[in-house]
Amino acid sequence: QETTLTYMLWSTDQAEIEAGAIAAFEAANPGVTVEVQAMPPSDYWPRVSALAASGDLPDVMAMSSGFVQEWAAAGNLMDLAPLIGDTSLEGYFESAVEIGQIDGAQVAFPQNWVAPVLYYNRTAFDAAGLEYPDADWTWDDFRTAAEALTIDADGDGTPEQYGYWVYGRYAQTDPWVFRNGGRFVNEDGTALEINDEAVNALAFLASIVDDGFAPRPLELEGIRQQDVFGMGLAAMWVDGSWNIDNNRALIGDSFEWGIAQVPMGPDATPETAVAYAWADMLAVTTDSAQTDLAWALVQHLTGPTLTAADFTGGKVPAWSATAMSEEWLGRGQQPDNMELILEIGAQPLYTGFTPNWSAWRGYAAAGSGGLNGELDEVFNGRKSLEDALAAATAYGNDILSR
Amino acid sequence: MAEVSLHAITRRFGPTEVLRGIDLEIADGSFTVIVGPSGCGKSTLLRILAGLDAPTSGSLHIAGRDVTGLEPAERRIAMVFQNYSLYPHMSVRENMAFPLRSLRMGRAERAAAIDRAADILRIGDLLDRKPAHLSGGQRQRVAIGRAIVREPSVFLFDEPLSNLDAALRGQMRVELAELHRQLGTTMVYVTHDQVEAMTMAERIVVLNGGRVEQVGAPMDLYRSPATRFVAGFIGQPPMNLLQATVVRADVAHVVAMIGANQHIEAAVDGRGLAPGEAISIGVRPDDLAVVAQGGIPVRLSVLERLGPQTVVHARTEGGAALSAVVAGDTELAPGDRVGLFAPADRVHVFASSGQALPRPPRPAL
Amino acid sequence: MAEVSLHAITRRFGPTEVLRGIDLEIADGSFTVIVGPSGCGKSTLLRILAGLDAPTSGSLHIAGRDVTGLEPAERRIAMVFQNYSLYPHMSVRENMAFPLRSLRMGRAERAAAIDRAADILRIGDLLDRKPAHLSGGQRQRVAIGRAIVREPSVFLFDEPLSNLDAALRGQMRVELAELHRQLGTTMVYVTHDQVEAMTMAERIVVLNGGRVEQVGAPMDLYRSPATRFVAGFIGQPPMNLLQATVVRADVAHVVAMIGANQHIEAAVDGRGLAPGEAISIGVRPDDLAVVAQGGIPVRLSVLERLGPQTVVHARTEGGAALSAVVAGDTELAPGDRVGLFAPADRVHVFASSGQALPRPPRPAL
Amino acid sequence: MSDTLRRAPALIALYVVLLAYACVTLMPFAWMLITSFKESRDVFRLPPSFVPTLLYGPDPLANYTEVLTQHDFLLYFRNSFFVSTMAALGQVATCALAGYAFARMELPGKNAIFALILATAFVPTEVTIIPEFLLMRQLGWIDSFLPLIVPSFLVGSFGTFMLREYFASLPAEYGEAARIDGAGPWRIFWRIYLPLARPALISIFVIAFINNWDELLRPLLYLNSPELRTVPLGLMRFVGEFEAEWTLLMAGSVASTLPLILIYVLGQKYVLQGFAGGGVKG
Amino acid sequence: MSEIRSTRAPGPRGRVPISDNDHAPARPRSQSRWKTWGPALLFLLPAIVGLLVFRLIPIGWAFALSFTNWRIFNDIEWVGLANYAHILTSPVSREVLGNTLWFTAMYVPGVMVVSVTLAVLLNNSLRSSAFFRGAFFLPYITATVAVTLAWRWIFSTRFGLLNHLLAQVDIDRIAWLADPAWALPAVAIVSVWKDAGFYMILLIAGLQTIDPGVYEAARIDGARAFRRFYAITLPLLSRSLFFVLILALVRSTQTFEITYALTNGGPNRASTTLAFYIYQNAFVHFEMGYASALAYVLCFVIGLITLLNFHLRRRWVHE
Ligand SMILES: Nc1ncnc2c1ncn2[C@@H]1O[C@H](COP(=O)(O)OP(=O)(O)OP(=O)(O)O)[C@@H](O)[C@H]1O
Ligand SMILES: Nc1ncnc2c1ncn2[C@@H]1O[C@H](COP(=O)(O)OP(=O)(O)OP(=O)(O)O)[C@@H](O)[C@H]1O
Ligand SMILES: O=P(O)(O)OC[C@H](O)CO
Ligand SMILES: [Mg+2]
Ligand SMILES: [Mg+2]
Repeated sequence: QETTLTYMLWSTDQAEIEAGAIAAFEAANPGVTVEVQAMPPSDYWPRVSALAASGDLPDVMAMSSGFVQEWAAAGNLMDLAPLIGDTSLEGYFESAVEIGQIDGAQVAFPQNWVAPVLYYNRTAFDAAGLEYPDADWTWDDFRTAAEALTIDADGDGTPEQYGYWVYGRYAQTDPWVFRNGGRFVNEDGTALEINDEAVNALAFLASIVDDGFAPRPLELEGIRQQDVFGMGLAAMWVDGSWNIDNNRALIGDSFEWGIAQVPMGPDATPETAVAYAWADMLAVTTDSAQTDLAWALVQHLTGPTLTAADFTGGKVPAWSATAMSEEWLGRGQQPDNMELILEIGAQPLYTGFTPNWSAWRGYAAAGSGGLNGELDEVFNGRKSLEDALAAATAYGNDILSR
Repeated sequence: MAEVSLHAITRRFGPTEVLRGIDLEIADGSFTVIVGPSGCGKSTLLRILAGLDAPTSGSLHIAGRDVTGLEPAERRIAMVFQNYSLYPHMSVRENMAFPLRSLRMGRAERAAAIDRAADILRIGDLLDRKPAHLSGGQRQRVAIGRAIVREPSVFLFDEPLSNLDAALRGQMRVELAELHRQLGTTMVYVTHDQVEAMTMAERIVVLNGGRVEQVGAPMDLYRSPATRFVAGFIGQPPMNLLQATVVRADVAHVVAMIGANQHIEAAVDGRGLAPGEAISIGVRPDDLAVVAQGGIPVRLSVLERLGPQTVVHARTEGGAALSAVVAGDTELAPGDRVGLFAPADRVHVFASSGQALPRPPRPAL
Repeated sequence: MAEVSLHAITRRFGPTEVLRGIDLEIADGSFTVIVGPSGCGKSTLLRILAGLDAPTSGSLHIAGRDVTGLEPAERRIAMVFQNYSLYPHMSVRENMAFPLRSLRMGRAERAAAIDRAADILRIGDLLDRKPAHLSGGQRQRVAIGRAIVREPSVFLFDEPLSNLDAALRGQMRVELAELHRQLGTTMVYVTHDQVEAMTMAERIVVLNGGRVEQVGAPMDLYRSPATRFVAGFIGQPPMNLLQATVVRADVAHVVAMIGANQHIEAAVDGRGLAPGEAISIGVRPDDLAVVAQGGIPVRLSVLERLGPQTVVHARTEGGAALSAVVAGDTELAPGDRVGLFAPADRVHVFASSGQALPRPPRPAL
Repeated sequence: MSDTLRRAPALIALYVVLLAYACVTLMPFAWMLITSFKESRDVFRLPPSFVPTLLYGPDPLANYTEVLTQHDFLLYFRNSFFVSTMAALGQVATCALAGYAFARMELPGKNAIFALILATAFVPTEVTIIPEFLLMRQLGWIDSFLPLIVPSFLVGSFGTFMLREYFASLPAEYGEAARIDGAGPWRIFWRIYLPLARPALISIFVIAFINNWDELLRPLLYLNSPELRTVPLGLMRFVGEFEAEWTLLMAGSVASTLPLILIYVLGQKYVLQGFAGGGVKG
Repeated sequence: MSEIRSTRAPGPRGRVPISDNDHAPARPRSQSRWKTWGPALLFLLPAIVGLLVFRLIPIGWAFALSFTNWRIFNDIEWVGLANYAHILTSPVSREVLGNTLWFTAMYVPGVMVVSVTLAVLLNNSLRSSAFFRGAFFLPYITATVAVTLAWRWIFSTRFGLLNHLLAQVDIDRIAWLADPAWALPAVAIVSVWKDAGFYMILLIAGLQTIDPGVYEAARIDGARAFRRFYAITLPLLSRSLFFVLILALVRSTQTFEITYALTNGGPNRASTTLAFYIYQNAFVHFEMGYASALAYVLCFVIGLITLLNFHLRRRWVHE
């Protein structure tokens, strides 16, 4: 008989991409109609929250790593384990699947995952006579390169090209912290406890800015932060791999660029220097009345159905075969070393997400506050790191304790 | 068929009693003017007649029917407002059609009624204009037109001419009087302008402080005001009123003193008065003659030359203002010292209560 | 010290010429009334005098000084507006202090000036009220008070009485005339009410269609109107004006025909007229006597009994309206047929151009 | 003012000030307009450029054609137009009835009701919207235009306030004349006072239309079906997960402003009169 | 009947008590009361239904929620006054409250001065005035998000138009959106820019009710333009000014769209005002209970300010 599956996601682009796959799903399941609703993330969360409040959640919803804990805790997400049963999950990146497990329940299932990388401007490196960053790069190597890449050709005191570009956002700073063995929160994620490794990592970044090898964020206010590297204003940059698309569009062939892993910190051992990555997931909600069908849709949208072309930029398909296809690796396009992201995914991962992460970390429409806002103060030279972290800790713990 | 009678009508607004018991009979087909100073309750009374307001107590009959509790529309009355209250968004024709629609009159019948009224008021060529494009006089006529189409049995007018300029007011007065002759319908007309009352009324009702002061034909009120208030209110220029003290009084005469040593004599029945009593003396300006010798000595202050007559304003030695009317132009000039003389049978006397003293009884020969 | 003279003043608003060349001399200390129908340009002229508006061409002198381009404040004039234009948010005292502050007058001096003015106008007890809590007449007085505190050399009044009711208007007329006597300042007073013009003016300027029709003392204009327009405009009730054709005309007489076979004779110099020519005949209502036999036969329509006089409205057989003034009350009644007779030396004749024909030259004995 | 205006230097100064401020008000709009005629990659060029590059290309209206044809914007415009018109009309109707009753009719406790209508406007939408959402769900109105239309149909504090003042400023005599002419309460309202309040009604319509046209939060929460989307929802499609399609967003925004400009220009004359007669008094 | 009275009846408008007993005529009671009340009730019915259903129910609901820790997708838990207590003790909410007051202190006078100036300049019969009115009203009707992006470009530190202009007069670059001292003023500038045209229209409407004769009288009385403005225009416009003041106050405490698109409340909360904080809590953190409590604190503040204004009204508003 006729049934309708509802499916909501936070990207209209993604909805268009998936249209074919959905049609295929409908064709394979006669009588089933999939109703798709897509909207930008700032609208998505209020919307699904309201639906959660009224018990009208869609059968399948996109779920972010940052929110999955809260949503699971509120009992909105169905444990997929019984549905999975003995189905083999071999084709998926294991660590990505694990991100959707909370207290042993598989509350969400990855569709793709992303990781922060170090973008670097090869043309600028060549001009400065520097070696490209590699896995052995130390923070000192990084500093030396940043200094050499900072060029004020007209001598007006404002470099036309900075060595590096950073501001307080999670994707820009936290890779450094985690790669130095640093942690913001305690083991069970119930309180902020910023350890020394984290402090050292942040101090290192602050010193790069203070030394003038990176612009103060306030200098570049008004330019979208993800355009700074592409515009050639900075020769290195750390941010999520999802920015690869934007870089491609912006840079075109005006210079050569590549990606590298964020250098391991001096305080870290290979064991503590975890990689930072997280996944965009799909979840079956507890409001769904047709969980089998919903799970089928989740499988369909996360498995081999989607092709490499369906994943924008540096989003890595959770289905590893797709990820390892030539097409996804994007041969002939910049960067020419996409497999680096897959290497990151093979490492032990750490996300650092807690309930209310968006509030204490400073994310989305609260992005100017929390730890994010405090770090901006540091990078803008208005606050000492110590004061900033103390304030962020107090604020974060207030949130986590409520 | 449409006499109006009011019985013990009172109206209170919160603590203030605006009408204090009005008894009034208005004859069928008469033109009655209710006149009085601003705030005396004229409009309130008219609105009660119209049914726009209800009396606090008392009852009201129109054409013998008790209408006290009825809606305005059920009373067969029409009303013309001071500011015309034409519906500004409707053409003249639509304005006049409005009350007819309420009567559920047919289209053809309506058109005929409007044409008839337009004919009477000579506004046939204005029917498609909006009120904003009419002059004051034309608006006035349209307002009357809207009232007469319904063929009411009583017309109520609330100061309908006070927004017009002097010349137009004069003209409309005559037109209204002619209209009344033509229609023969009962008309109740409210104004604070005694000239209108005098010139238009068959009967005048003088209202003061929520009470009826006097009812009568215009010239009766003019010649024999019942109270000091009526005396001062009716007549233009107003009656000269002077403070005085009784010197002598008998059945046919009162001699009174105004100012230092200045006596004046009035032919009234002064039996109620005692020497030394404070009274008011009243003389109409047109009863005062300017004389070179005798009379009350005054000094002229202002002369108003109107053409057919001149109004002479003067002050007595005591500083009291007096005015006199002189026919035609005059050689007199401000500053001139002359006397003003009034024959005793034209001098009015008012007791301190305000009541007029009657003329002496005809000598029983 | 403050005569006002206007030379060839014109004012155009877009395509329409509102003032068409005004030459006028206003004597120092005089009370001049500018009168004319609505829209004739009176206010425009006054505003040009005040400096609120500028002439399109021409020049203006006050007290010998060319003020054509000066700001109002630099002209030593004061103005009283039709709707008073009191500052609604200020007390009476503040209203009167306002112009004094502009003069940077000290506090004590200011208080003294205000008290003086308040004294003259008897508004001493109103000083702390706001305009909204004043009656019409009181507002009027305050507006005048605000004008006199500054001791201007010329007062300008734009229809200051037209918002008052009849009784108050009569009273304020006299007060203004007295004020003029008291202050002796030049006053220019604009009105469309010819009664005000007649009663208050020393000199009247009749304006019509942006041109001066006639200038003169009130009784001169009344007795010898220079044009048909002035004749119809000045005088209340207005002059009766009838269409007529010349029957005979010579140096001392014009005989004209009004209606079928009805002749009327006027003692004017009719040398310019030819028999058969169309003219207008004018007779003032107070020059018409009601006669039982002879005269123009009419049928009475409305009688307005004012007390000292009665205005008789009548229609000729041809349907023309005529009115006459009868002294005192009368026994006449609507519907009566009587004759109306005018002595030839009171009959005016106007050529088709509107110009009045002069009275015949004194016979050279 | 007229005296100042008579003098040329003052007039020039006035125009200088006005033109300067006009630049300030128009500049951001001009930027939107220019951006809507650019190619995506020109948007973030440094230094910023004022050149609407598309205008020199073969397809100057590329962004607009894409917005209007490829993104169903004509449908969104129809929806927005329907929703805004209905909501504004409803608001005009309710506010007119209520404003009239508050100004001219008698009912015990009406002032308390009026005060409540005004006071409730002070509570921020963000906190009432979720309870409102739950309410709408109870009513079964989700995924229809009803939640967008009915609430503003039924309550409008500003409009009620303004119309109350406006009706109070109209002479009572019209109503009395009409009563004498035999008209009942409805006919007096409908045939006499309502036509007279036209400027106020139009200004409330204009303001309500603008506000409803811009509404994002409610459509977002209440509408599911793509065929019900309104213009602001449509515009949000250009704000992606990582990227905004600026040129399309700007073209869409400019296009979505045009109806409002039109409404304003048509209603301008009445808006001033309406406010002057209504709550706003000198 | 009380409000249907002659225009000439004295007494300030609206002061007449509504209670019917005072002056209602003595009529047969029950029947005729319903004759007058019935239609009134029918006329008010839509508004009353709307008020009850779509205003009072959600408002009451939200008030109840302010005593819970509801997170929308969570179960509801009663926490008593904890939310309110937290608001009063938390340094963050104190900072946010301070920002709100500072924003109000900039926005309200700013928007009043600009809109009064524009209104006065445009309250004439110049033919071009209609154009300027339209141009000044335009910001009010352009989509906030889109136009705020333009402002981001204008405020940009290094490549922004504003700093470029300031450089012409030798003023150093200001990091408008990233400097805690300037971010809130920048939000205020855009807010003033956006709303001034609307208030301008209200004020022009107010100005048009002033009798032009009063200005002529003032000119005759020797008052120059400036004195006419402060001695005549301002006091006579005070009713409108009061109305605009209240609107502006309420709006100043409720704007969040511009903050959202311009500074996102930053840098580090420097431009986070209460309304934006409520939005964050409600729709980013989904702390609906806490957001509701914040909203009622906001209502309390607005209410207080409004009452204060009504109290002071007599001092400067001329009826
Ligand atoms: N609706 C009302 N509420 C309270 N008082 C009223 C009302 N209507 C009239 N009054 C008062 O009743 C008194 C009489 O008013 P009314 O309008 O009848 O006077 P009026 O004689 O018509 O005066 P005018 O000549 O000025 O029109 C006035 O003092 C007025 O203030
Ligand atoms: N500012 C203006 N713009 C255009 N026309 C004007 C202006 N002021 C006056 N007029 C026109 O000039 C003519 C004369 O106007 P003015 O006000 O001087 O007449 P008035 O004699 O004072 O009339 P009233 O007795 O009605 O006051 C009128 O036709 C009027 O329409
Ligand atoms: O931080 P944003 O908004 O760029 O989004 C990153 C996504 O959440 C990746 O899952
Ligand atoms: Mg009255
Ligand atoms: Mg005039």
